[in-house]
Amino acid sequence: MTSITKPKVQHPSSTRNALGLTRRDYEGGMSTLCAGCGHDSVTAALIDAFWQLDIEPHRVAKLSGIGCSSKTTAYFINQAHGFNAVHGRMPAVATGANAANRELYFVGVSGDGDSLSIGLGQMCHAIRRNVSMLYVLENNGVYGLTKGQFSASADIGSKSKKGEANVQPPIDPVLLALTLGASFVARSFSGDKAQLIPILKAGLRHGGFAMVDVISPCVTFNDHEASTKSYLYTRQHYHEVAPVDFVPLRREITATEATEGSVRSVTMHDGSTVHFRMLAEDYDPTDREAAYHYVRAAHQRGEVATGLLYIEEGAADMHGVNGSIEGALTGVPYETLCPGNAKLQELMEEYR
Amino acid sequence: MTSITKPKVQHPSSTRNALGLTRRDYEGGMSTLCAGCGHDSVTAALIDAFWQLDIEPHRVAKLSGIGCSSKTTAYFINQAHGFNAVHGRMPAVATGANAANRELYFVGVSGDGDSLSIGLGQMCHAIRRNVSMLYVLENNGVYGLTKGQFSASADIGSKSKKGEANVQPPIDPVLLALTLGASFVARSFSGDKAQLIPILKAGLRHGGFAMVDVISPCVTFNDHEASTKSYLYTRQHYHEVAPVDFVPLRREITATEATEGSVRSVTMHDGSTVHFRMLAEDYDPTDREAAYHYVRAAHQRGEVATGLLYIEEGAADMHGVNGSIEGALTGVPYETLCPGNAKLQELMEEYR
Amino acid sequence: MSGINDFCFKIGTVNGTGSASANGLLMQAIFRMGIPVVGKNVFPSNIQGLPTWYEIRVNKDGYTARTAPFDLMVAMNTGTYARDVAEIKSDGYLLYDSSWPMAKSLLRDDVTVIGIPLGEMCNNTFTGDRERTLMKNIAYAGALAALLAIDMDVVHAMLQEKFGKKKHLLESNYKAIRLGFDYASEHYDCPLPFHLEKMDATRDHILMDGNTAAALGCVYAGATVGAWYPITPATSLMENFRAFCERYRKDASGKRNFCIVQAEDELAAAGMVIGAGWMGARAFTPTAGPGISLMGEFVGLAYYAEVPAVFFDVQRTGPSTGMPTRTQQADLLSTAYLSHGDTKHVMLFPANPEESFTMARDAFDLAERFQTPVFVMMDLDIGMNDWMCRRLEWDDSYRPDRGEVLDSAALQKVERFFRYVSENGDGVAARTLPGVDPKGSYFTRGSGHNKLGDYTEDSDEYREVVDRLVRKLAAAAEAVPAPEIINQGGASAAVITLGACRAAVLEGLDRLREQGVVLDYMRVRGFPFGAPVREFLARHEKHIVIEQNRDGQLRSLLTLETGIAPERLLSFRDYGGLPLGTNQVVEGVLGLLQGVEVSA
Amino acid sequence: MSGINDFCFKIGTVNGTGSASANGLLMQAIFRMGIPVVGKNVFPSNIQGLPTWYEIRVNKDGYTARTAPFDLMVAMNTGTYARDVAEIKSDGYLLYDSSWPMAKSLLRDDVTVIGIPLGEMCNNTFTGDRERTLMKNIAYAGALAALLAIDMDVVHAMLQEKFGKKKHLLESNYKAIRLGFDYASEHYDCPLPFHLEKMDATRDHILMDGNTAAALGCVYAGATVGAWYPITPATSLMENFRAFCERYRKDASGKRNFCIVQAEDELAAAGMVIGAGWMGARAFTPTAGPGISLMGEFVGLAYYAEVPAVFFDVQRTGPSTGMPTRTQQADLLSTAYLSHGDTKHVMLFPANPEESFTMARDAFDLAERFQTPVFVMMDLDIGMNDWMCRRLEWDDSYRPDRGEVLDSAALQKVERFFRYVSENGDGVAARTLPGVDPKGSYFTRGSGHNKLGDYTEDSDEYREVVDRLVRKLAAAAEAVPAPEIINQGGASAAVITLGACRAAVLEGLDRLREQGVVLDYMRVRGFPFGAPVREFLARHEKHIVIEQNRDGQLRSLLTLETGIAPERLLSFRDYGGLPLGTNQVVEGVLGLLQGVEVSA
Ligand SMILES: Cc1ncc(C[n+]2csc(CCOP(=O)(O)OP(=O)(O)O)c2C)c(N)n1
Ligand SMILES: Cc1ncc(C[n+]2csc(CCOP(=O)(O)OP(=O)(O)O)c2C)c(N)n1
Ligand code: SF4
Ligand code: SF4
Ligand SMILES: [Mg+2]
Ligand SMILES: [Mg+2]
Repeated sequence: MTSITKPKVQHPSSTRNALGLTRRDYEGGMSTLCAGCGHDSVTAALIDAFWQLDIEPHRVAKLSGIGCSSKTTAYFINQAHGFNAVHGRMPAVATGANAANRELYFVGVSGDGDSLSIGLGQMCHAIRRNVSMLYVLENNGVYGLTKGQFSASADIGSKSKKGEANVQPPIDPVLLALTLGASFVARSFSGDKAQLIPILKAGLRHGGFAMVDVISPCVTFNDHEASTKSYLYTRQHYHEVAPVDFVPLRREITATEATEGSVRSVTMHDGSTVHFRMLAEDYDPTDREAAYHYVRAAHQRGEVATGLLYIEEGAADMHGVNGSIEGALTGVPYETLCPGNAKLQELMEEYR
Repeated sequence: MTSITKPKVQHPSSTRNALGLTRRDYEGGMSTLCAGCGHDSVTAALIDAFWQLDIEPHRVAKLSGIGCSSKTTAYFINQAHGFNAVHGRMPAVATGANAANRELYFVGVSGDGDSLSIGLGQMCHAIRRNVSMLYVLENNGVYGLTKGQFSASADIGSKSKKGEANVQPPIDPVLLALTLGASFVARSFSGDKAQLIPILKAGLRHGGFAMVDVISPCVTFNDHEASTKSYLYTRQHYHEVAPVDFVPLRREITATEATEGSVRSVTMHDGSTVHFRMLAEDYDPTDREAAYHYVRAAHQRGEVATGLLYIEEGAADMHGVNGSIEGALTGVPYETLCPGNAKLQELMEEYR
Repeated sequence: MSGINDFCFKIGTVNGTGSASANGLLMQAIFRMGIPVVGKNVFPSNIQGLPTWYEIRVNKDGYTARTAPFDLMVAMNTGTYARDVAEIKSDGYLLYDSSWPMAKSLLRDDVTVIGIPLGEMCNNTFTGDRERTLMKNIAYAGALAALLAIDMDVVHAMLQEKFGKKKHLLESNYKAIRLGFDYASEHYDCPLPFHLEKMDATRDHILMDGNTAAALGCVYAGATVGAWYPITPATSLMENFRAFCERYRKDASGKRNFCIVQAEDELAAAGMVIGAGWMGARAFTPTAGPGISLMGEFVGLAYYAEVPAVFFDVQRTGPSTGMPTRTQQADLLSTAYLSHGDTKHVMLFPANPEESFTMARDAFDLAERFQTPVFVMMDLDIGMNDWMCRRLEWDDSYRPDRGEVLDSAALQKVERFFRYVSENGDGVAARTLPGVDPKGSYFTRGSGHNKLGDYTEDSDEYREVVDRLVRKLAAAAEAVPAPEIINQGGASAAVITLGACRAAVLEGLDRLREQGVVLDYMRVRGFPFGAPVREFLARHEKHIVIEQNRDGQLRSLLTLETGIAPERLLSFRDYGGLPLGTNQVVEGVLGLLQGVEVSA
Repeated sequence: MSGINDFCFKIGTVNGTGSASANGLLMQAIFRMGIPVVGKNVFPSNIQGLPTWYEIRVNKDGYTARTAPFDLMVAMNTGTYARDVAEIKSDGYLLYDSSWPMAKSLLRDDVTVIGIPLGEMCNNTFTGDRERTLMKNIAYAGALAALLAIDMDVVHAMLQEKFGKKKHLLESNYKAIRLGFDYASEHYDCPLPFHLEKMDATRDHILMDGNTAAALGCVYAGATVGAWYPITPATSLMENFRAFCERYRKDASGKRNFCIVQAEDELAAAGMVIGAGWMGARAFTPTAGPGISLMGEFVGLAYYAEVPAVFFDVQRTGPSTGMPTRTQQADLLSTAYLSHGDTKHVMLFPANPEESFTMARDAFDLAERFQTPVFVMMDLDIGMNDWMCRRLEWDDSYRPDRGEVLDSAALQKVERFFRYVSENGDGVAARTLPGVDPKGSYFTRGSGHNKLGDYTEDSDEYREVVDRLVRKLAAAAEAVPAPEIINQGGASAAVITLGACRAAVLEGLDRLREQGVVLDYMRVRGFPFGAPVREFLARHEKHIVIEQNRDGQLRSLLTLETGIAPERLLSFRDYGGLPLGTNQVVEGVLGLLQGVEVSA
């Protein structure tokens, strides 16, 4: 059957952002995921984030691999170009796309199978290159689309629907990213929009690779009692490190935002700011060591540390390292790119 | 030209191990590496380790990928089966070989290109599976065989022979292994046999994946002033955490060994022991957190922390997790493996 | 045409609503009534909420190919009403859920409409969304039982077997069946003109899919190491292997006589199989097209380093991700010469679950005898659909063909062991296994080597080894399963096919014969092609190659490997992703025979 | 036969000892004397200490193919004396280092031995191991200068250019050259019967390797994104691209108008190129066979999702790792149909550096025009050896063919944009670029899609798209570079070849003509094959396909794609890993023509 496209009933009431667009303008095709799938909530949060940041829909490039999670790039921002790559290889496609046109907003959506098994090498190297993109890892501990095999992020003891217990240590994308020198590392929960949206917004504005690990339960294959990636488990063991407020450049900070709890602010490369309200006292989101240690400690207490765990602005992204021109390479006219025949003839002298 | 095989002049004088074999019996084909290549020293250390442990040469399986480092499996233990796989994919071949016959000693030799670029995903997953093998990563910061491109372990600021400076953060296999839950993590230097040999011996006796990162300078492409993987640099910034003595089961510990400095002993799964003489006071090689932070701290001081950095005995290896029989699967007679036609006919009833 | 024990019907539902079990129930009931039956599951690449179909064909003569259009359509999915209705034969029947007013799109004056308020009845009878949805499926099964005269005792017996322990479930299922059965009986005159009557034609048969059969083949062939990465439609092959091993492969103390590794990707899975094969274990990996593409480099290594390895390619519709839940035979050409450099690989082409079982065994024997990768080329239709086939049999006198492997005793006899020296004509060089004997040690590499096993960059030494590989593959050509050939009195034209096309092609040839068109038949079962294939080609002027891909890949392989003049190979290709239908074959062949002289 | 400006000699040394620069010096000096010359570097897959050879052929008529045996052998490597001596023509000469007593293996009574105490002289003249080893090479160059009458002024001028700034080095080189020159002049009557005499035949030529030329082609074609993973023999292609970009692609502020990514492996490199191509950049990746095998899955994606991408396959000897520093044309068949499912890819076959330059440009034009992967099939001989070729020229009026790309203006004209709808006969569907216009947005996927760009699992919608791809590739067949054809009066037999074989085949045909064997000639330059190839095949009864692989892969492609009767394609294959030699061609052709009727 051909894909179902959703009737676009415009709510006259619906509020508009700075571009005069409503949230609806950031929606996509109708989801074909299971009712209640965590991934749909992440999609909704992404829609809010883009809408709130007043990003022009067609200036967004959506990329993904293969999996239920990877399908979701078709479910937001119809007016953006999308690319469903092959399984686990989205980071490479995103890297090449970003190399060609750095001016767009890049969002990559992946799953734990897509990113931590077949795609592990590519994800790690995209982190190392600090490719400027928001990388959303919709983490459910299983291979949803192939019906529930354990993924590399399944916790020890976590039971499959068939009742088998996982026996291998999980790969934690957050610890991995911190170890690999990622410049932006966060974790959240598909069920917590209030926390997730600001994190996604911060990630979109971050001038490098923004790793956002989102616990996103698979209601069909991994939402039962014994699963550590279930709604129940996550809610119970959920531990927020630092609630964050993302403040885009053009909005000045309102008193309220600034004064709640003890506030720590980080300025993004584009001048906008992120505020952290510290719950865990003396948590420093700019200290990689501390972040790493904190996450591990939480894990040992059986807790899932969430929030914007680490951020380092100003680290050179791939283009910074390459010393690229400011604009998109796709924007450079051919005449500028071709040295011309005169130069060629000079060069020929060197080959005699 | 066909490969050069070395004349086997037997030194009558040369001492013999418990099997009555001399060190010569553990040698291989003549090296075709550059004179002075660090990899040759690692090969020599491996020969000593196997010889000292009285391991039957033909009970060893040597595997490697592609690279100068990977060539070295041909340069030790002629009487062992060797397998030069394809670039970066040795961990998978070793995993399958070990699955089939767990009774052999497995040693994998790889390079930083082989392991941290093309092979990163496979190495990480071999660690996660805790495949029982000694994994020697001959780390020189460059792609030697393809003439000196930077590898993913090149430090920032490290200069290539052509003078270009590396600008990307390095991947440290030691930190990576610790993060991924490796059960044995060590680092050494090709120039320090005294430290390297006992570590290799401990790795061979370890009942799981033993990651040994060996700084092994490439004299041709990466041994100049500005390189952080050069002999000079390594010697100057060398910092040993915990010198180790490996004591095979059948030798009882001599007083001297046990009493030098403050000693900490760890018993290997086969009953033999490793002794650490603590230089860095209160360094605990069984504390993963501590090890991680120690290595990072050293790195920030511009030091290279070496020694047996972390060890955890008793963690189930791949077969433990699988619940395999004790012996080699290749040893099970076909008659045991085939259920026979009677069983098949019973089974057929279930498909009606 | 349609009549007693000879008709087909189709059920359209939404996936993830539990219709699968209802459809399985129907199919199995018919089978237990002793009537030949086959089911084709046409499902989406998705977990819940998209259209899915199940086609059941009943045929007293045992024809099991797919045949649209249908005598009866059960349209449970409003989203696909229109297209479902379009697939009904004229004078056929439509069953729909009349709980809600009937959609315009359903009206077709040459079709009899049977409305049954399934939803309404279930809502009144059951509580809770879940049960209501599930039971709606059982209810239409009940209605069909009445309309098609399915033996209710058989149905009840099956429900007993299935839910015996779970009292509550048993009751609801009984109820639901009854709801549909009674309503249909009361409101329509049952059974329909075409319906079922008990036979005794399935006694020696089973209902099984090819992935299950192949998994059994691996267990019986003595495979001990399985490496895989999940992918539709190959996943259930390894899942079945695991299940069978848990049952048959544990020793007294519960220890496992097997090791299954869920790899991080297909490259790794291939490497693991090669590592295990090098050690002397029988190892395999099941995958689909995308996996095969990823394994290219490793397959070249196994070919050149001569390591046994078995691959199952359960083919799906390509290229790229393509349609993962649709069938095709489109990996033939790229697999035959997979990997850079000069290579050629052994392929086996099972036609059904039965052959998936036997060819799994053959694959291991060939891989070890010729020390080379072997590909069992299945497809989604064979692998994931339940086929009616003869009970599987195992010859207990079978012993694995391990090829030439020198043990310590044998090594004592030779002065020195050289890995790549071959005495005999088939180009096979004896190997040794790691850990067995110091004298047997050698170095395995994908880089240039001479017959002694040493590294080389010498032209002559290099050529000597790769030339032997050519001889080896030529010998393998004569060792692969011989083609299935049916001679119908030396017709000057013949049909050539492979794999799952068999069912439709054989039925098609019978139909054509009735129309006076008599054609010989050959189904290739292995690659490279051996003498019997060449001889068959020599005997016929024209051949029609029937296969399921866009580019005529089997035809290409025949052209390349047998040297037959291309114009003697006509081509009929079906590549829409559905199992091949008999009508397609008949029309396709007639179309191509226009102008071709066919003497019988 | 051999004589003035017509001879060949070979130098055998140990790699990593600096002989490369000495050999380059010799070759360039001859070139600057205006004499046609070519050099072939036969080196090991290793960094230091293994045997390596350099072959130089001088030919006044401009024949540049390899021709063993040799008139003169410079045997500097004791390890390979025996085999080196064996390669000398009878009545040929041997130059060796007489510092040490001469090895028995050197004696051959039909060869004149020239002993020069190179080591001894250098040890006495220079200090330090390094300088002594290096200068030994320059010294034999000096000796050859005397023996072959190389113009010393030319040599001195070259040393000036090279070491002008480095006084010390300049002096030692002068000294070393003199050592060899003087010793030879004093002890042997120089020059030898065959030697050099100034000509004026290289004025319009250059010495360049194909990787350099291809890199230049990428710069001039406007490529901005390069992704790669190092691999012999492709590495220098990207290294040259970087060097040229550093020179020609920086803006005033020193910012780079290009982005080169050293990927983590070839899978990633392919993905990056596809990502960049999707964005509208001209992107490419250079690799060799193992890389191509790893890119299989991604290439299938680019084919089906219709994304432009350019791949350079600098072929080396396979299969698997094979012989990385030897040449072959053995990736043809596996690349033509790379990836699972039905696929076919455009390939270009440059014959030399000149065509590597122009075809790099063509590759980008074709990739963008047909929105599909394009493979430039080079090989180690073309890519890494210095060829004498005409100065490269660039037509400044050239503008990239970007194919059908709709910008905002164009989009305003259409009511709605659908990605995979094609109006025109060539099957190409207009595309849009991300970020340009909201109206142009579409979804790119490797999974089933219909012509609107929507996801589909519908047979007809699926077929509609893949059928168009067939038309598209058929159109591409007529757009690839036309074959090079030489008709010698409608001979009934012809030779067909490709790539680097050109040099040896053309020379071979001239030789054969002298012997009265007149054959037509066609060199295919692109795949799929277009009308001109078919017409040529139609004009000849028999064809001899000359190629460098074991299995006759070009012959296979011709059989598959043109439908020619296989028996009309005879096959000559050379696959030892060295550049094709003229003698091989002549003997090969004569052998095959036994019994074949050749009318002129
Ligand atoms: C090369 C390849 N191998 C295997 C598959 C089959 N496959 C599709 S999705 C998937 C795993 C998806 O898991 P995850 O990334 O966690 O996504 P989820 O469905 O859980 O959201 C697999 C194995 C494929 N499409 N391609
Ligand atoms: C698939 C593939 N890609 C690329 C290569 C080329 N290659 C051979 S070795 C090597 C890198 C070796 O680097 P490393 O592993 O660090 O070994 P070293 O030589 O430095 O010891 C590369 C890129 C290859 N052999 N195979
Ligand atoms: S299977 Fe799991 S991951 Fe996939 S859509 Fe359903 S709930 Fe979500
Ligand atoms: S190139 Fe470097 S790594 Fe390779 S052999 Fe030489 S010194 Fe060792
Ligand atoms: Mg998942
Ligand atoms: Mg290295």
